[in-house]
Amino acid sequence: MSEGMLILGAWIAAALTLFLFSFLYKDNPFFKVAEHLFIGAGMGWYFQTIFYKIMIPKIWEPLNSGDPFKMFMVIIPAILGLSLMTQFIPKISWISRYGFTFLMGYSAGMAIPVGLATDFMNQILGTIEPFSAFFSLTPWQMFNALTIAIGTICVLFYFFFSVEHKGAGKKVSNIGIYFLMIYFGASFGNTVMARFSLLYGRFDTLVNYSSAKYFYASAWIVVGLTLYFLAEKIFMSAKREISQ
Amino acid sequence: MKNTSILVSAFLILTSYSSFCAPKAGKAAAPSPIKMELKNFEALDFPYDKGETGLLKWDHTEELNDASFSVMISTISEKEGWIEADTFKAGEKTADKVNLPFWAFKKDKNKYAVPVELNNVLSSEIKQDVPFFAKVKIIKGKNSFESQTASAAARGNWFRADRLNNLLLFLFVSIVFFIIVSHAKKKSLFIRRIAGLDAIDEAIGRATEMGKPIFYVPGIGVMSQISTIASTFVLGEVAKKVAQYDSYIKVPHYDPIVMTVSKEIVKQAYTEAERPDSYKEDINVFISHDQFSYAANVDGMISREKPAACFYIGYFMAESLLLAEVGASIGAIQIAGTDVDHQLPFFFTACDYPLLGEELYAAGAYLSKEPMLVSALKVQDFGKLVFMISVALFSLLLIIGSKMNWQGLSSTLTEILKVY
Amino acid sequence: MKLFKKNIPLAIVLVFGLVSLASYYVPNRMSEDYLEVMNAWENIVSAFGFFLGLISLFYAHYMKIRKKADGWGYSLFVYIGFLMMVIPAIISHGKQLNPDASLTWLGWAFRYLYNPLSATMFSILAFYIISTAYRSFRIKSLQAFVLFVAAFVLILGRIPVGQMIWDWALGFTKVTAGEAIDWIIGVPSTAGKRGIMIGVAIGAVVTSLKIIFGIERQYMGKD
Amino acid sequence: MKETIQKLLKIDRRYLFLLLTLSILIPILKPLGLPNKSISKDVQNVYNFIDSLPEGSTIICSLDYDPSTAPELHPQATAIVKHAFKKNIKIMVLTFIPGSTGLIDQLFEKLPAEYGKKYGEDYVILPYMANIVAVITQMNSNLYSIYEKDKDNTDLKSLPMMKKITNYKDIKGVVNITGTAILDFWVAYVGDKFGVPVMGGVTAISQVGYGPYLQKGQLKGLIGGMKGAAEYETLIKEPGKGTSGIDALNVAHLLVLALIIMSNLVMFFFK
Repeated sequence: MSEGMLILGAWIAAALTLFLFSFLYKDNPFFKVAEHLFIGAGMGWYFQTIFYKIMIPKIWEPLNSGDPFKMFMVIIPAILGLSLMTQFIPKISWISRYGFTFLMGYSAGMAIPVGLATDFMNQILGTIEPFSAFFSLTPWQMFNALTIAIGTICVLFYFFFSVEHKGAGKKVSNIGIYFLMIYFGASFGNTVMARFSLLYGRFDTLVNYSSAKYFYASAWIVVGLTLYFLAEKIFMSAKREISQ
Repeated sequence: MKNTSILVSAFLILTSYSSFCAPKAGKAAAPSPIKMELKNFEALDFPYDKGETGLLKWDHTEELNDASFSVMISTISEKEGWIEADTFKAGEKTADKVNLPFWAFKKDKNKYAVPVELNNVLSSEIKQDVPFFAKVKIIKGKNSFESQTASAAARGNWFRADRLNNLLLFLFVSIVFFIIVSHAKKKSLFIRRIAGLDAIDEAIGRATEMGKPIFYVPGIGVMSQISTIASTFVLGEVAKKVAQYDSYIKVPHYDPIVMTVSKEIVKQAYTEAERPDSYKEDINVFISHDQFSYAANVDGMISREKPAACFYIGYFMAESLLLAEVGASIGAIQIAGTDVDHQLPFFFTACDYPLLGEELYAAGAYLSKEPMLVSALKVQDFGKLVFMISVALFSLLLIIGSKMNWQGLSSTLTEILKVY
Repeated sequence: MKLFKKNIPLAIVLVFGLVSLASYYVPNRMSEDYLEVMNAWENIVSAFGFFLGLISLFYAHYMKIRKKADGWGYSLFVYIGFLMMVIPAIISHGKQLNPDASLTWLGWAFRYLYNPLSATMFSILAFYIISTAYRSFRIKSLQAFVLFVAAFVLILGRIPVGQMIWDWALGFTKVTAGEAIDWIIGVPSTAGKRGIMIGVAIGAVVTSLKIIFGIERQYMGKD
Repeated sequence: MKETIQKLLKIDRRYLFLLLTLSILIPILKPLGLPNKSISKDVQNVYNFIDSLPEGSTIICSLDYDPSTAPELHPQATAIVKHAFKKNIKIMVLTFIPGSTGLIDQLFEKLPAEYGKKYGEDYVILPYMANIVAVITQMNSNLYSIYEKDKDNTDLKSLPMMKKITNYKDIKGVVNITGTAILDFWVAYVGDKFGVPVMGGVTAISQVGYGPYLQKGQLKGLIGGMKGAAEYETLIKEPGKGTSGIDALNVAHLLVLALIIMSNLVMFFFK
């Protein structure tokens, strides 16, 4: 790729980045352009992935392999896939059901034992494990082990659907809510840094693109956008005055 | 059980085989004056696997103390092609260290049990049952001795006895499920209030009054995800109410198959509300099959069309806050539900009515009051009860056990609950 | 007709559901092959599904342009964006890097078109996190207070300056900010998360049972 | 007066956006050098390990992060590579996620020239591989059975620095910088099994999860998030993106805290 293309790329990348950021000020034509371009580019990206990673190796090649078994194993899902297209013809659109029912069964069947194993048995184990050597723990560790066990039970009680949360039940489910609050707060707070780092990364790239090597791409685009918003503001207030 | 019979027959074949060929191997490799033998050395198929692993066993004897072993494997013949598969010291790799539960494997501390992963040893993918030869080099000080040769075939087994705990739990859950569901009564069962779902009426009502649209965002799940299935259920009920109020709903989609299903559901809802003529094809729109362009476009739509109510129900990742915050900035009533635990904090803080985790699954039953579905909720409650009781009971047992020094209790309990 | 519209699809769900379920308990190669085939089928069906989506997207924007609906001009950019990814992909046969590790046309389009758009959208979350925090971490009740404290400690304790503030204000407790964070994440927050996870797991198991046995069939439409 | 202050509760959120923009942009343009003196034990351990390696020994750097986690992880990788180059330690770069190839190119675009290092003699970059477990296990016997060529399709064995390397026995340590679970594989399959010292660089969020590995010594050291990168830069006395990044994060975090405290104060005293 030539140097020129890389500089052009930097200009495009800087412009699209700033166009998306401009949405934070308000919706505007530049954002709309970036947004629609993004839909196209996103679909285009998936199109080429599906074409080169699925259509060619998993459909085209087996069909041309001459092995009847392989061909058969492609033709069935291909027919199921094609059945989805009946969606465009309302009268026979029910045929599209065949396209996904097998998926529903397959994934429902897979979900059951794995759900029981990792999220049920493993979690019981994780909760009770500290108790196996309970008296060799420090009082603080004892307290923590009990807190986790009791907290988990209270949270689960909060989710009970067939019991009305009254009296003692209300107290238990209230304690559960406090544990949920701590989880929500902690999890929110924990994400802050990751998101700020991302923004730092974007800004850092923009600053990089505003160097002389890229002919000050981001700087020029920021100036352009600012001028646009100023002009729009002046134009709009002038228009308002006229209409008044 | 079938397993044991396979094991036994394998054992018989092998012991006969190894006793048959042992003398030969012994003669060939006996340069040293002092002879060390492995007692009861045998090669077996490793149980409960798909046929890529063999198992070598021999007894621990006094003379093996502070020796070390080098396990040799050949898949060609007992004369050539030996590859070193494993090396370890005496006392390591005894049968009690094999990662299998007590009901599936005899955990004898005085026996060595060495799994041999043929895949790794041969560094090639194994596609069928593989016969192999095995011998062990015993290294003690400067001397080394070779054991007799044994052979077996690694074969695919038919049942994972180590997952018996999981299977029993599954059977238990399904029996309870069928008992409760088949006794579903016509009269309505009690369900506790779920604030997020009660707010649906309020949200739709407000949108109707203000003459503004309603957005229903089903997230970025595919049809086979449970949260998406739950979401289509809620969509059905919401669409029915929208049709009754004669309001306007828009459903932007990420996955085309989910869109296909949603179209049927919304159409059906309009028919049930006796407004089939109000149904429009452009209620369900496809946006993009790419996470962030989907979020960007839905954000744009929300900020332009200014809906009075936004529903975010289904499977969400990072876009949860991208959507909810834009919705909040235009002052829409927001109802959100997902089972993705790490996105719940964002829905919880940015939306008016969050449905937390499981409440999403309960939504279908809550809104439709269909006896079958409501009784399935009971099964869910029952499952939670089982969890609570087992945690309480097991921890009590463990605490008492650790006070009374009951040996083996904790390892037994651990193995019962462990995932293999 | 009911047979084709309802019974056969439900039977398919039942059969595939039970076979997939059994595959967890059967270690044989056959169950592995089955999963592999299912995976491939899922890929192929969703590939066709993708084209369903692509057609409806193109059709919707084509209609907008033809009817000259509001903002129809922007719809042109959907096609432009699509071509800007697909044409380079065809030229460079779906590869992002040349053998000498320089960018291909597709690599260029990915790096300067798709990637900045995605990354920027993702990074906008930083702005929304700050406005959400401003709005919702107001202490209106005891519950809100707990939420506030957990979030506050996690935000403060993650940065060096925050740790210094912590040591200055709470140094006498001999608990460092890192230890406080570890405790919050490791103990009460784990209990909260575990409760949600278990509820979700049980809900998922029950819903899966409902799907396999055809009790939940909303996803098929009703007729 | 009261009313104006009350308005703060419903302040136009765009002012908040502006404040955040400034708090991140200013440190990039002009690093503030906010205090970051404390150096965590785990980062110090990574530094000590690499610092004590004899000249001319080889380490593996498995760089497995994509653009979404690059702001945190790229400075870590840069610092490690700089340190190794300074100490004349040879580097073998691997990767197991496709998204990181571009970032690896970026990393080695300028650095080697600055330290007078040559490709093939002081460092080598191997191509992307998909199946991590198979690759890292196989490398214990013979790495050339997996990697015949480097990423430019040159015969790997023909490169000068590879002359003495056949498997893990010739490798002094592994540094894996990743935002995924790939570090777990290195610990389980290479650290525990073959006894190669494994060190990690991870995002701030996943850092907590590696406590047990560090405690048991399965991980020899760990660099966590941008703070870890900044600490490492302090240790090698080369302030870079990690230092300016942690500045930006410091200010932005303080801003969030100030805002939520302010909104609470306004609510309490003026409502």
